[in-house]
Amino acid sequence: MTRSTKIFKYVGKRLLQGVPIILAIVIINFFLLNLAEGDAVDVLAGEAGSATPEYMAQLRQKFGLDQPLPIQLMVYLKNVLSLDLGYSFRHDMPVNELIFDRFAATGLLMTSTIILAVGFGVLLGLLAAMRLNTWKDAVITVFALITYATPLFWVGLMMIVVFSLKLGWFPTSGMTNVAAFYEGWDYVKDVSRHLVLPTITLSLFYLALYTRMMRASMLEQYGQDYVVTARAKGLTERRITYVHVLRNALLPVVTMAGVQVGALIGGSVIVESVFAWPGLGMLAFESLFARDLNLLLGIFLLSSMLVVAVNLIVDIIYCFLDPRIEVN
Amino acid sequence: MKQKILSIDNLSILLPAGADRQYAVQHVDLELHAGETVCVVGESGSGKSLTARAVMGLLPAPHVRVAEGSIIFGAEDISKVDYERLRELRGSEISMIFQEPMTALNPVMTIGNQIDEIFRYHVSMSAKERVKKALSLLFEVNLPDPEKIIDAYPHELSGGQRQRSMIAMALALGPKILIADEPTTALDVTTQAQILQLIRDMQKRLDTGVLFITHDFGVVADIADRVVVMQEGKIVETGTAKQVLTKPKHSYTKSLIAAIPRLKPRKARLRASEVVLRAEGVYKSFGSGGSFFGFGKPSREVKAVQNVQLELRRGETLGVVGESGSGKSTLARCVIRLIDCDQGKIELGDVDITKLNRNELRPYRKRIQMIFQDPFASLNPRIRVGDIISQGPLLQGVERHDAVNRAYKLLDTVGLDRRSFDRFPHEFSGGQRQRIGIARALSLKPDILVADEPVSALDVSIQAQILQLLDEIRTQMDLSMLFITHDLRVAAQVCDYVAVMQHGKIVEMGPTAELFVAPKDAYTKSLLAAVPGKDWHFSEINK
Amino acid sequence: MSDFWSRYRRNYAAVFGLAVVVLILIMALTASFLYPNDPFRLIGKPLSEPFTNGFLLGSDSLGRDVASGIVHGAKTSLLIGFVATIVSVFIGIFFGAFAGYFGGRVDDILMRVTEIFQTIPSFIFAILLVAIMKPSIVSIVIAIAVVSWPGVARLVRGEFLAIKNREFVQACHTLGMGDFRIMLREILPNCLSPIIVVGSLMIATAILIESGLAFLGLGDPNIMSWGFLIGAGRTMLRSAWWVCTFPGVAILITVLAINLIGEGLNDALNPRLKERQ
Amino acid sequence: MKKALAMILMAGSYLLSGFAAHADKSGGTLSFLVQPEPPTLASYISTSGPIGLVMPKVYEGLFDYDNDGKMIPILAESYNMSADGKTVTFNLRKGVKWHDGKPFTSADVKFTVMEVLKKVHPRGPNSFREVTGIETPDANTAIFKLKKPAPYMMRSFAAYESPIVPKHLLEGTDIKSAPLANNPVGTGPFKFVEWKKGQYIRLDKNKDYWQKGLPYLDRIVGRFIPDASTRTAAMENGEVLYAAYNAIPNIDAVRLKDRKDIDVTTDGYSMINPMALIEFNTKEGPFVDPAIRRAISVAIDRRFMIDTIFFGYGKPATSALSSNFKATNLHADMPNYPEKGDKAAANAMLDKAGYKRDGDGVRLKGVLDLIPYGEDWRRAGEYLKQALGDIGIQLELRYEDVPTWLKRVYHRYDFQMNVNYFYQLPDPVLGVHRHYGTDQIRKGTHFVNSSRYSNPRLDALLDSGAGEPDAKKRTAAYKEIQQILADDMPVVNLFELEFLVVYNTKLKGAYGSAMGAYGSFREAYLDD
Repeated sequence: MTRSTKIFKYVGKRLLQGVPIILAIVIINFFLLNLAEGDAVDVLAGEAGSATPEYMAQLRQKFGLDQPLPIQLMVYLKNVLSLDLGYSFRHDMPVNELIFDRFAATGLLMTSTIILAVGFGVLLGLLAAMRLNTWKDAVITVFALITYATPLFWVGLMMIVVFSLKLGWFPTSGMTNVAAFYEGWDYVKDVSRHLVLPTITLSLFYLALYTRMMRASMLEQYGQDYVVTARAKGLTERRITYVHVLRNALLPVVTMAGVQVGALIGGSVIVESVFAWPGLGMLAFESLFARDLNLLLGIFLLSSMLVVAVNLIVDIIYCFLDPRIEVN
Repeated sequence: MKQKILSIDNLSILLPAGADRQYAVQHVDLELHAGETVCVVGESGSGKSLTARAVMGLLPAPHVRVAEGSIIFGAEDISKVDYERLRELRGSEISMIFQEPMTALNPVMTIGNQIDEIFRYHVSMSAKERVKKALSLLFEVNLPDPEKIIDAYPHELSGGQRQRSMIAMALALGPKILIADEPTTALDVTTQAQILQLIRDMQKRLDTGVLFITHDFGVVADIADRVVVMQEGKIVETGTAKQVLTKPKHSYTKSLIAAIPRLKPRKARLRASEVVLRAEGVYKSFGSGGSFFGFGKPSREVKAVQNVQLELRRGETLGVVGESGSGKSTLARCVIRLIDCDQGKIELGDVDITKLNRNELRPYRKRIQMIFQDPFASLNPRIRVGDIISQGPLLQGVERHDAVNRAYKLLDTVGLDRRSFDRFPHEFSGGQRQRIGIARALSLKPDILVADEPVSALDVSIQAQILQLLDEIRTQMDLSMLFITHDLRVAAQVCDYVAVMQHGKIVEMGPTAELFVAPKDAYTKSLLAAVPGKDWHFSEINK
Repeated sequence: MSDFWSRYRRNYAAVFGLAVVVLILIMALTASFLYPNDPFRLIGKPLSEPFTNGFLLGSDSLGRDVASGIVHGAKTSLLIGFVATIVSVFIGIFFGAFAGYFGGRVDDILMRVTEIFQTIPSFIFAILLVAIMKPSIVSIVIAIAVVSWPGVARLVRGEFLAIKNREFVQACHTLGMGDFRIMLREILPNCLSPIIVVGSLMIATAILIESGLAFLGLGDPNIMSWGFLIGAGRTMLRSAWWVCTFPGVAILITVLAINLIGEGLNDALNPRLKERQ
Repeated sequence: MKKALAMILMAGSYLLSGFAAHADKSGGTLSFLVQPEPPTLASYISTSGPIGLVMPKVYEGLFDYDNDGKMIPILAESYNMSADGKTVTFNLRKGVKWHDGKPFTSADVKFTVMEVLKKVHPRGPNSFREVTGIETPDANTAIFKLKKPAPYMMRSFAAYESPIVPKHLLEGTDIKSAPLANNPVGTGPFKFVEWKKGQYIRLDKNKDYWQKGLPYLDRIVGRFIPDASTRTAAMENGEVLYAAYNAIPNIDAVRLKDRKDIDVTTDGYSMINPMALIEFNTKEGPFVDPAIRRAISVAIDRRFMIDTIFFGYGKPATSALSSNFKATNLHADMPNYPEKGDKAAANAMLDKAGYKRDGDGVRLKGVLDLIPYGEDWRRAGEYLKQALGDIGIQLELRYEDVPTWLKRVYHRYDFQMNVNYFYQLPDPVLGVHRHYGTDQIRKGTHFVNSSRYSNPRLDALLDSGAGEPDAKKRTAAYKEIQQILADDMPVVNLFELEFLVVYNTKLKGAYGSAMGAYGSFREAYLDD
């Protein structure tokens, strides 16, 4: 079997393995949510001001909330199998539609965050490891520790105060300039400007993790025998660091990045809240308190799928980075 | 004598504060001439490796450094040249190969790239030329199919192939000096012989001076022109190979040579008729590769043990000899039921223990015990020695008081102080730990000991002591022993009967004396032929 | 032990971290002496700035002493961090030990369960749990534990996988030792070091999660904690910075200190890493 | 009646003359805060606050009300009420078109009131309960037939309360799930363009608006920003220009007020009359005895709560009714509502009622539920816990999420004491009666009589108060109502909330309506 067909089969197998996990997540959350008191109708009626029990019963019937739980679950799962995530009670529209937009926003924030966090984390970790026990190492280490330990929302709000209010460099919140409604290239620029602060805020935390990890990983790799060999071969320290050590040191960081994706989707709730970034985290948060079961399940489903997919991608990247790992 | 290329004068290497001694190496003088092989011999901790590294300027700075003395190469003192010059010398004028080629090679770079780097950083050649040169190098070190190997990653090669690649790398620019730091220790005996041959060949062709670090006098006998013996950082004896091997002057050298197991089979004792252990038609294979939710068949299968039969009689030592991967350890673990064999019978007396479940097995456990290879991994670092020894009897229902007494007696038996009882394993040396392991195995008063490479992790002098101890115990307690080893010399010394394994099968079995003198199987013959130092007749001092 | 301490002591930052945590612990334990009043008491002028009206760190919108809240809240926050960590470490050890030791089908099933919990976006799941169980200190601890254990399980599984094939474990088998005894007495003590290191960091993470939950309004309304102060002060961060900032700083310092301790433990318990360089 | 009509017309002409002067004010985008994001845009089904912020710009009512409570003709040009008050004739504006181009007619009004508001609107069934039918002799006349006179009905024609919706898009569909909910088509000054979930709702100028020259603004964008501090920052940064219903926390509003470009007003809430209060479970639990409830009312320092939690915005309650009903002579000050609280008196009341303190000074223990609508209510709960602790009532706070809380209070009645706030709306019949009437003990219905307080005398008074055309008698009835409620205290009113509007001074003309933020903004413009 060639490597590519192997990878193909591997991807298929992994995706297949993901299915029961995702189903389990959906089912667990389905029952958890049903353990919670009140349902979407209560919230809708509560918000509407007042509604009669008869009206609420009608709504429940319409949403299928009057059915026994196992039947509700079966109906939901049946729909999911046909790629239909059902209907959001609260938003009165199909979950698929509702999630699609938000997914793009989340994807954007996640991607930029990962790139920034991993990129700078690797860079800083590398620098710290190369300048071990110098002031640069100390500064980087302290920086990493502090950004890791500072509560996210505080960082976010301070970012807004400094970069939006005092310096006026970036908008405070949102994803687009709602006064302008830019199109084309301007739209891209507009979104990028809005993306900067949330990305920095969210990535600071992960940046710290990657920096510390990269530093430790570099140090560990510097102690390996092959580094001695490389020195014995008369290679320059540059070559040893950038070619030999770096690639090996990246491996655990890549693994970590994969593991973090799940946390990232959840962890973005706070950043989305602070920066009014229209992502899935905030939507999940709202739909939980609105008992919008279908929507929340849809988000869990989608983000779990995302995690499975990203983990898979990371593993495949890993395979290419590390020839020792065989795809199976 | 040819031109002198390296001269180490009065070299001392300082260890960091807090180490067990101040100097790793003290007042070492050493010379190396073109085309000559100098072996530096010593046990672990003798400072031989650091000496070699100092020549490359590869001491683990900043803690370990040259305190005084000089290392003159050509007209320069390597211990004083600047970094850039040192880098130029490394790989081009002085090269090095290491003990463990797997870790010494970068796991994520192809062999070709790792060879290519040397050219790129030392000479200017076009990419095409470099590839051509690399291919020819791989060819020169007798690697099959260089075109394939040049694109291979280290893990795709066998141990021997990796070491050949390392040699190709080291000799790429025809260095004046090759430093070989235990280059064959991690290899099987037949591969070792081949690698030694290769080093000799290349040396002859390139007229390289080889500084060969080893602990094995057999290897010394095979390869050395001159020998330097080190003990605790100091040179205790130098001389030509012949001198040192036949007429050692220093007592340490003498004791080292005396400790070397001879490839001279022991005299067979009278074979008892009682069979204490019988294996019949044992099969064991391992699956690897994932399977969906643990269902379905594993994707690959390794047949570790195939149709093995053997018989162990009361009071005898049956050796199982083979190279790594031959299945000898798997067989040992099947016999003691650490793993379940797929098929076949293992009879302890007249009971087939493969059929017993865990509870039924428990009473039989005490009849067969095991001694392990790695004295560091075989003792739980968190448990006191006394508990390690007494927990077996306790588990088997012996009263605590009796178990403790038994443990104290066993400490006496294996030659350890009774105060050891309350200590933790890390306070002991390798040899002492192996004694603790033996005491643990004996604590249940077994009939049979399975010893899995019990001495291969030990220095040669300790090795001799442990073999001695095992022999004594065997006689004292009338034990039968299944002795697993890769080292034919050890087998020759301790076994009454030997079985040779290859690819999971026993290819030949017979009394030691017969099998070593007149091997029938081709594989056995090749194994015997590869034993280092076999042609050398060591002086029989102290014997 | 003395060996451990001498290695730990070499890392000054870790010693500093330990000192800070000890200080915070002392502060938490002596809270009732330092500030005998219930931290919820409305004792002065609302929104006093730090160092005014007798408030060291200012007062909040109802006139409660922020300093008193921080001192009293330290107890809760540390307790949440500690208990949540203990719980998740226990769950993690349970899953990891069985999966790693028995392997095969057991491993498969336990690891699938672990994967499920790793795949769920953890913070949202924590929010869900707290919301369903109603915000209280118990539900917060449970939620944090439920989302944190998979990491421990994987770690423990890895350790068990590695150690179960060590020769000393095999020796125990040949002595006829039972599985549970081997797991508990022979293997577990040998993987405590990484668990302790990871656990120490989890305490820090748990404190951060608690503050995050509080920020989203999911704190226990009856118990003073740093998260409570943050929840109470978050909407006024722009006008009364001290209400939210000081508890934030308290969290920062604590998490930082615990991290330093974690690194110190790592160096001291897994010495091989540090010695290399 | 003629007089009223004339006045309306006068007001109209006044407005018209004003428009011409402002012709150069057109253009610009107004972005304002909508907090939280609305669930749907069906203002004919839900009176949810955020829907109210957006939809009156798209749907219109028959009338609007100015800050003095006078009616401004919108879709109705005028009305005529028969002498017995049982027939109300509305003359509808001609030439009005729905945003999809279809003409607006009396059929739409009939359909809206009879099929939509009376059936699916939360408050419509109450507002229009006396309406038995609507006759539509021609396209521009709608005649409401009433069973009894309903003076309060005339106060519920604003777009927020009673939006007129297009018959042609709803008829024949299930109104509750009609697609109109998310794609509204109205007659208002702004057209619905787009709703980016999680970001904004965009409304663009209706170029064919029936009032020529209006609206001024090209576009209105409602933005959703979940975090309060960020909302403040966006306001400071000029990214949003208008924030109502405390989208900007009071503490920040007080600070922002000092800025030149930002101002704060409490106008625009007179139709809402929000009242903060504590509901008690009068059937079971520790607060069954009215004496305790009275003591609690006496013990609370209302001024402190207003000053610390709402930064001075609010008025201490002095009876069950909002002081805004003084205008209609319905409000009367009552005992047991001390502004600053009187703990000694409260203690004495409890002593007298026989509630002894135990060793820890605790008379009784209870659980206080808090309305899960923001931090302010937590602070209120924390204050109450401390204050009532001083009179020996030990409270535990319970803060649950919205659905749990609604279930607990309005379905299971599994509560003892609950902090809440109610809109008393422009007339007690609309906003207050639901809290006390025996017929309002409606298990499963939200924001009604969850105390399960039932008093036949009160029921009779409420009934007469609702239908009483005579102002004096009505005043008397409500005085007795307030007296009974001050004695029994099924609900302890705390204070009248004063919601704030924080706005950028650039924005002008957004305050002509009593509906405030729930108004149409058709006259709003930006003065750069």
